[in-house]
Amino acid sequence: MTYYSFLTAECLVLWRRKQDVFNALMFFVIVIALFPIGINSSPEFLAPAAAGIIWCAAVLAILMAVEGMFKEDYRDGSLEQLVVSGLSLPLLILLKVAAQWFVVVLPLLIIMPLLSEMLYLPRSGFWVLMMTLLLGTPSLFLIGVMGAALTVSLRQGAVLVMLLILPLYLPVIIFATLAVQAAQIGLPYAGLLAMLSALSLLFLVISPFIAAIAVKASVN
Amino acid sequence: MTYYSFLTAECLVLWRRKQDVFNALMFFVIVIALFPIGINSSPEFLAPAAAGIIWCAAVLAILMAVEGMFKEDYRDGSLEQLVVSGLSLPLLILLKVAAQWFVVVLPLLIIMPLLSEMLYLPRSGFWVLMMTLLLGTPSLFLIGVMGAALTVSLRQGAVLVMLLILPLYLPVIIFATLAVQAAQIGLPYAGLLAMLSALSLLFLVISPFIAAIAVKASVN
Amino acid sequence: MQPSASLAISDLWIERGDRDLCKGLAFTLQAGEVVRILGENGAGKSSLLKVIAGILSPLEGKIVYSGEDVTLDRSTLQQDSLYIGHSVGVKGLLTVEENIRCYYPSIAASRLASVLAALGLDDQSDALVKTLSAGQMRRVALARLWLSDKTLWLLDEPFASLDATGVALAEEQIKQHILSGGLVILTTHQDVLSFSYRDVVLLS
Amino acid sequence: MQPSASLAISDLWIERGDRDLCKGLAFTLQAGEVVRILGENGAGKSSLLKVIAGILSPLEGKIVYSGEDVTLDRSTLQQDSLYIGHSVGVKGLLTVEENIRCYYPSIAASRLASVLAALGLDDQSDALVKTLSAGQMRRVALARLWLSDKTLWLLDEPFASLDATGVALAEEQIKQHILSGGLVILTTHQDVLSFSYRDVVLLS
Amino acid sequence: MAFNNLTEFLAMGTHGAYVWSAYGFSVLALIWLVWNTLSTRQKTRNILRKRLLRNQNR
Amino acid sequence: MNWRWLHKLGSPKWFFFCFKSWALPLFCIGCFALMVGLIWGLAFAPVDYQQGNSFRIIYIHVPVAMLAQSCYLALGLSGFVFLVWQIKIAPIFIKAMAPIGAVMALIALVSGAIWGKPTWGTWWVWDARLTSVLVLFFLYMGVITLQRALEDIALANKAAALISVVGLINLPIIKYSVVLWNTLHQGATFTLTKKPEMPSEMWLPLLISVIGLYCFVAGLVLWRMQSEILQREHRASWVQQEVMENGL
Ligand code: HEM
Ligand SMILES: Nc1ncnc2c1ncn2[C@@H]1O[C@H](COP(=O)(O)OP(=O)(O)OP(=O)(O)O)[C@@H](O)[C@H]1O
Ligand SMILES: Nc1ncnc2c1ncn2[C@@H]1O[C@H](COP(=O)(O)OP(=O)(O)OP(=O)(O)O)[C@@H](O)[C@H]1O
Ligand SMILES: [Mg+2]
Ligand SMILES: [Mg+2]
Repeated sequence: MTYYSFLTAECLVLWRRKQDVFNALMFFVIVIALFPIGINSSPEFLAPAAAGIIWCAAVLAILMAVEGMFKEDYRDGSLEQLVVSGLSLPLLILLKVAAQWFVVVLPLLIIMPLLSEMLYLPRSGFWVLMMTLLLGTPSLFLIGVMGAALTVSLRQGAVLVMLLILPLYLPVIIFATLAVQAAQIGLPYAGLLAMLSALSLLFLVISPFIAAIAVKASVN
Repeated sequence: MTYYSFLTAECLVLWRRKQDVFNALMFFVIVIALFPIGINSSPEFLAPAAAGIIWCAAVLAILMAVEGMFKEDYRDGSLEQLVVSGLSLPLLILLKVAAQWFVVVLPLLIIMPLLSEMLYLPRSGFWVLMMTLLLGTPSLFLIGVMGAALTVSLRQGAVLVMLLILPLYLPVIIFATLAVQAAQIGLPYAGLLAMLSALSLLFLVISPFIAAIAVKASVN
Repeated sequence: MQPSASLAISDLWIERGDRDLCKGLAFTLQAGEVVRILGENGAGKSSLLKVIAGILSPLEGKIVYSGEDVTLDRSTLQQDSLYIGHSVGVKGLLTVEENIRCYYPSIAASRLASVLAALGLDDQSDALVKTLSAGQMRRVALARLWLSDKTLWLLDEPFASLDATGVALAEEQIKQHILSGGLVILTTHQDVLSFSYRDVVLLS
Repeated sequence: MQPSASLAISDLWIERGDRDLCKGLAFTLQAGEVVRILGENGAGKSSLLKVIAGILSPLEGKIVYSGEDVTLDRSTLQQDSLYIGHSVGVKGLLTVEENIRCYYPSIAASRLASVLAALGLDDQSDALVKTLSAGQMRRVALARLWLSDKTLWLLDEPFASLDATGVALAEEQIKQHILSGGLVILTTHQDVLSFSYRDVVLLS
Repeated sequence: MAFNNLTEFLAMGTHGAYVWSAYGFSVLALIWLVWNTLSTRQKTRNILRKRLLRNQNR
Repeated sequence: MNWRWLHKLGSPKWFFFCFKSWALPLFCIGCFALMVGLIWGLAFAPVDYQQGNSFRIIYIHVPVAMLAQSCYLALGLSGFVFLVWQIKIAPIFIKAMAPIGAVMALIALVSGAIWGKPTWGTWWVWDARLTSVLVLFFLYMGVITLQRALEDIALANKAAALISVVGLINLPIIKYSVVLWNTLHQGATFTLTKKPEMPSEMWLPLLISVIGLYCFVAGLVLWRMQSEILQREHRASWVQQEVMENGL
């Protein structure tokens, strides 16, 4: 096994599971639709809340996607094989996260213009929202992968993952929504975006290692 | 195997997983905390949105609980054994759903006063919210179990079914949140509650059978 | 346990994915007989057992159990049969004892203890099954052979991952069963069985 | 493939749950040798293989591979070994070919085809592995034996659910491997193996 | 003493319910913590003793 | 610098015997001081002229809130110590401390919420301080579940230490973000009441109960660590001797 063949196989599996990705997307759209439908559909209500709604829905969709990331690999023994492959486990995990990130976030970004229109997100906020998603979601994935790795060997671990990682998600969500809101009312938001990037970098450095340790603990 | 011993075993497994139930509860609370933090924490925003938020989180928690309901049984062959047990498969599934419902929804109802307080849900809406949860969540479980049964072995066609299941949740959510909002502003809500009950009854009748068919299709 | 039961299968045709299996298969089984299904990997042995157990439906063919045609509705056969497949149907999160009690709720404690002792699981009756070794897990599943009152046994590689003692135990149990008039259909890649049996060969 | 590799294990002590396994076990393995781990169900064979593969850590003991002490860090051993456990490590959602390509990305198509033909999987190379029979799935995992360039093979019941042809094929492959100076540790409950081997007995 | 009699003490002005429920919960939680600690301690010792005896017999 | 003393302190056996006799006295002193502080505060401290008698909740609320934060600090620090020096006692400390911290955070939340009703007219506001205590509680739960989830002790140690440290790094980030979030738009609708010019009859019982709670927690932690040490070192002969000789 090489890093490249691992990545190829990952992508293939993701492709075979495209319906899951599609479902995550549907879920995302439905959560977002819930607000105008269930609460209030007036622009005055939606416009200021739009970024927050989109981010909450994105967080949930990402959680669903990340949570089961290692489950199948654990069951069929592929995870064991990764551990004994002699390749760097953190790097393998990073590759896996990257693949997953592409598959989940890209479609999300693509339908974003639609959704932001539906929620009356002002133009001024749109590009900042896209930026926050680009810069912020990597940390969501990187944090999530730690939780997923810790719970592979546990049945019904999905919930546990979320318990473990949602507290760590809060700063990301807060910085992101603050940035969009700041942009909407014309305040500077560059600092907040920088904070988001810093968080992503921080977790880029530490989370593969933590996840690798967790995976090793789980496969025995 | 008898119906009773099956139920006992189910309950035992759930008991072994009590940590998971607790985690599900924590998850529920965290998701609810996500919204005020991510969107807006003022009472003016939260009070009217409270029912929607709580229902959204409940749907998620239930989705998590239901989604993997048969996974473990499928893997270890228990599901096959149910099929060949000579007992009525729909009834077995119903028992399983009922056990799961108790374990997930009861704790949820217990912490509801706390959460509704955190979201500034007015007193007038609280008991209606509880009613909607009691009457509405069974249909969520019953709908979910069909999806879970169909996707146990990830057979082809799962796409279509998942797409059917997710939208089926929407009416339940809408009726429930409408009922609470109606109660908050003093409108009659009995009709909406009746709708919820009707939905639950409808699915009580059909979903065990569909789920049984799906299970049979999946175990081969 | 039903006296003098019999199973007759004729003109079978099973379809799995896009493969045709067991085409034209026919055999009968009388009380006190063992049939070993023989075939290469992928010949359709497991599929055949699943069809008989009622987990799959055949495309064509007839399955007659004790004179009753059960091709379309296998439930009378299921009432009277015991199926153990590749995945053995024990739950990892229950203990050994709880797993057995799930299938036999009203079994007396002494009987259970003696079966567990026979299987060499007595000091692990309170261990969660997921912490057992592969062979021990198989033994838990096979405990049902000791306790069953069903006539027709459908066993898919019952000796897999058992050690020699375990195989001997299970074989002994099967012998007992056929002596008392039971019917057994099993698959195994093992050569030597210590009881008399008939082979049904599946071509692939 | 490393020439004249060797493995030496001494004073082992593995703890699983609250059970002590393999206490005081010691054995060595030279190039061209096969060790069969023998023991009852639950004796700790799988645990031993996992310890050697670096999936578990021993409580005590020393593992020396080709002169290097790898007890604390098994990574050099992992570079040079092939482990196939009870769960075989093939992905149900990938096809046979994709599964193999995952482990051996740069393998030539003709080589792959010949291996699949040898394993009798040639007409199913595009089938998703989850639709295969138990024995066929095992064969997919064993394809790694044909393609591997690793020295130390750790095989946990490699012949499980294989038919006679399959067993012969796998045995042939193991024979080849030890002829060219490989090391093999395997567990099996099968009696007759067609190559010469040494037994290491685990008491339980 | 800030209160004249027991009833007044229990009533805490108009805030009796708040004060006493806060204290009640806190004290219960602390007691649970102590109970949990001590019972774990006891259980550990019992388990260890049992394991020790079993291994000695072997 | 000589680190020998640290490793010596970090050896479970040494730690066990060194602090064996400390737990009970600390616990008793803690209980006593807590009782004195609470009863004094409840019955004898003068009434606050603004809040009335509801202010008496302060005597449980503030000590507990302080402990909730100190405990996490200790958790993170010992995680750090474990990662850097591989001190064996550190993960044991984390395992013993996390549930205590969680309970402290929970009590802080509940007593604060109850206090909020008469003073602010609501049980809960999404105020920066309150929210970060809520998050703190979740972080504790995370560490606890993590410790439980992993069965391999060596790796559970490392992972729990890492997560504690991650949490420690993250805690100021959370706090900062929450403050930023809450003050940018909404403005603090409610602020915690400024510390009043307390007479000493008011703050003395508070001080006593704070000190009492620290001792109380120290005693509990030592007990829990002792159980954990015995469990982990169960193969050592000193443990077997200890278990056979001293029943409890
Ligand atoms: C759930 C709600 C609450 C939470 C989570 C909470 C949390 C905290 C925290 C973390 C501290 C800091 C302790 C320290 O380190 O000094 C604190 C102190 C304090 N809290 Fe609360 N609190 C809550 C509600 C309240 C309420 C309703 C009041 C009264 C109106 C209150 C009054 C105080 C006072 C007077 C202090 C001491 C302030 C100081 O010494 O700086 N708290 N609380
Ligand atoms: N995950 C686990 N947790 C706790 N104990 C375990 C675990 N896995 C195995 N054990 C125990 O370790 C012992 C040895 O298990 P192992 O799987 O190594 O046996 P084995 O020799 O491979 O047996 P088999 O022939 O049945 O495969 C068993 O008694 C089992 O109870
Ligand atoms: N779920 C499935 N979907 C599609 N095809 C399947 C499925 N399961 C099995 N098959 C196909 O049916 C054939 C027979 O499978 P079966 O499991 O019955 O074989 P078997 O005789 O039991 O083999 P083994 O000795 O390996 O257990 C195989 O060729 C396999 O490809
Ligand atoms: Mg088969
Ligand atoms: Mg084994």
